[in-house]
Amino acid sequence: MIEFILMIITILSAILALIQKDLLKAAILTGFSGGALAVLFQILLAPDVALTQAIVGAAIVPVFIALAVKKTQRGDA
Amino acid sequence: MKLYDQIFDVVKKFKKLFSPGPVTNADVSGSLTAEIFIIVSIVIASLLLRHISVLLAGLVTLILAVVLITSIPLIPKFKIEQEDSLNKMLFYAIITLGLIAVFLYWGGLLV
Amino acid sequence: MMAETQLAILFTSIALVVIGLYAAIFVDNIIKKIIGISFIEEGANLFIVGIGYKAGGIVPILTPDMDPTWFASHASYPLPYGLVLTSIVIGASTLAVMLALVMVLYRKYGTLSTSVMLADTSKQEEYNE
Amino acid sequence: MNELIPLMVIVPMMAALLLSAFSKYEKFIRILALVVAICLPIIPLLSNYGLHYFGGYQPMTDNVTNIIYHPAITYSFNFMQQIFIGMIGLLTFLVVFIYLTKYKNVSGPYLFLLFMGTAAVTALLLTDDIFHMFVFFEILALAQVGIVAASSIDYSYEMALKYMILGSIGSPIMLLGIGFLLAITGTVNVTDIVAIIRGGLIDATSPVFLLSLGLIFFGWLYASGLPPFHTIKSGIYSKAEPHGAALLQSFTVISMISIVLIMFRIYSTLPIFEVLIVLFSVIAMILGVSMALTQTDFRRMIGFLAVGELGFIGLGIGLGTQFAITAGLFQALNEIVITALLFIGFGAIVNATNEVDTRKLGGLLAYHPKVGIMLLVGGLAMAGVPPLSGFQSKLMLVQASLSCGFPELSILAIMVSIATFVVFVKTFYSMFLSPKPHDLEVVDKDVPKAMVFAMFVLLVVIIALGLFPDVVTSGISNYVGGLLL
Repeated sequence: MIEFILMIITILSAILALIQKDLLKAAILTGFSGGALAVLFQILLAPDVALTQAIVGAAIVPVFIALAVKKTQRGDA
Repeated sequence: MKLYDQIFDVVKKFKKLFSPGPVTNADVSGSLTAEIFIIVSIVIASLLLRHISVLLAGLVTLILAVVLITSIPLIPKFKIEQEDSLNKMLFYAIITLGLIAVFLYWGGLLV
Repeated sequence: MMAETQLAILFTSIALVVIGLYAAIFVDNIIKKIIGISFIEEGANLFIVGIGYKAGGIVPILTPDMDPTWFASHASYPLPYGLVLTSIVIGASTLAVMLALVMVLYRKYGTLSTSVMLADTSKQEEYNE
Repeated sequence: MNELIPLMVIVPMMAALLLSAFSKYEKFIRILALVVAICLPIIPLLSNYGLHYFGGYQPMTDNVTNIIYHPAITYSFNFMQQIFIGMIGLLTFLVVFIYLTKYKNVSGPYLFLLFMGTAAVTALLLTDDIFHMFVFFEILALAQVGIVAASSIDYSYEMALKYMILGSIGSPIMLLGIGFLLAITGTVNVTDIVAIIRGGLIDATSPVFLLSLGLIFFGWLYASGLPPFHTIKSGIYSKAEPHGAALLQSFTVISMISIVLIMFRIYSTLPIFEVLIVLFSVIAMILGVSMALTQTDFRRMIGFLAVGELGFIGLGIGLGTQFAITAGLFQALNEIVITALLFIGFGAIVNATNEVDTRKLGGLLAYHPKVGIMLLVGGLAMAGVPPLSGFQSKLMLVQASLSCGFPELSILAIMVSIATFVVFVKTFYSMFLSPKPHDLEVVDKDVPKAMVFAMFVLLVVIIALGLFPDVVTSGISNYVGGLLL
């Protein structure tokens, strides 16, 4: 059951990230999506992939995007 | 007379194509060559359909020839569609992806 | 139950790919476009992990107390997992390079709009004047 | 000496890493880059043909079904790989040589990108593993973006970002296709996949198999710059430094043929595969050459011409007979050399005049006669004038399409050759022969000797291949015969 919830979280946060006006929120929602995917990988019997995805998808990618947003502009225009 | 005037206008339209900067003879004649080349090569390429059906090939070739010749100049249109704008390139890339997927899924075994 | 999970994985990954492709065409903001494109990568990764998944199986790590034949019939398929590891890292590095280029270009144009920043070169010359 | 096979990838890659790490020590990186660049064309010539299994995992035979499995990443090295790796090594040497002599301050990271790209295409040619192919395809894309972004030409960053965004759509799609293939065959080794398909263990008409073809094909379109990616491909050529562009186009050609050969081995049972390749090749030829005719920036023009010539390679492979594939591969080899010559030669003109618009140039033959003559020969070779190498391969292609029963394709190929000739003569006239405009200032300095040397070497290769095509074609023909079994 938990895997279905995780899938829904992944897709929903992906969609929400794309309709945000605030790019910082979009970055955080990307992290949500990546983190949910990491847990999903763990449930799908791939612990090594889950570890990598947890670091890359839930930490590094949002931080990169947030840094890019900080150096550019926050609003979606 | 309409077609004649249209052919005559082509050179003027090519001049506009190179508008910022001087327009040389070589550029306009190059564009004219490209115009003729595009029409002839598309018509010849459509002849390849004869491997599927001869009747289809004949029809398509005739229709294409008429449509292409009556809609000259083609080069400005082609050039606008193939400019460097990312949005256009992405659009065509994804359209192509969709066409390939659809063509293979539903028509993959027909050919 | 088992087939359901795999089908759901397939749908999720395809949904992620489609969301990404949608963002690539219709979203104008370049950072959002890049976020969307990273979803395509994630969708592909999820799909490949889904291939290796065996419902009701175990994690493919052979401990000394396991019987190898029992292990072979119960463990999920580890080859796709190895591929996904590489692919995740490649995706992150691609994203980093794209964001770095965006930061450089923002300094020049002062906007994140794709239709200004990445338009046709001849139109950009007019913009600069 | 089979041990040399992995070294062809490892040497440029190690060199790249060392150059990047020690980029502070100017003298060291100059010497290292030159030594490695000299080694690159020599290693494939010394190596023996054969297979290399990484980690030493030999193929295993299944006792029940008698099918051989390859657990290791396998590199296979044959005449085709030898000639192409030798050629890319020679080109890398020339490009690095030009770069080292042109600039006083050499940059380690830029050399890193050049060597990384070379390592990636070498691995693409050698590999027998479809995921390995994907990884190096991505590395190659990153290296290409770096080479474009590192140039000091206006709008190079924009072009690099566009290429990168399109690439990050193309490569996950290709990964999905590889995933589909993995899902139905359970392996990523190409030889195993081919054995499974030929053995009838999977249904070759299932939609999953067909879709995997479509998705990998899309990735291949991106890698090779066929439509719809021809605009971006010609764009990155025009925004890179001339020597960088010479290397970039060779990367494109080699990634095109190496991926298409892998696809050919897997999907040649499907007739639609060949239809798709011929379709996109014909579109590439028409669009590439007609766009080249209307350009005024000569770098962009050569870029579009290079894309149009790619159509010939695709045509040869799409026809699918032994003779046609041989012709396509020979055309690929010729195109690497000829387009590199053109890019380097036109780069020398940019160097001397700081002008890329053909309308503002003229009368350059009086200033740079050597470059002019060599460019003329290169352009004639590209258009397919005997006795140069382009003529031999195009003649083979025309014969191949005639003997396959497609006279339309022969006519198209000849027409594209003629249009290429028109493009070249038009540009050559307005740059070298027409009267010199008053406001054009030709910097009265010699073209760098390294550029003239590189052009001369490439010219010798063109003439040699044109006079003795059998040296290459007989070996390639044998290799292709092995593929078609």
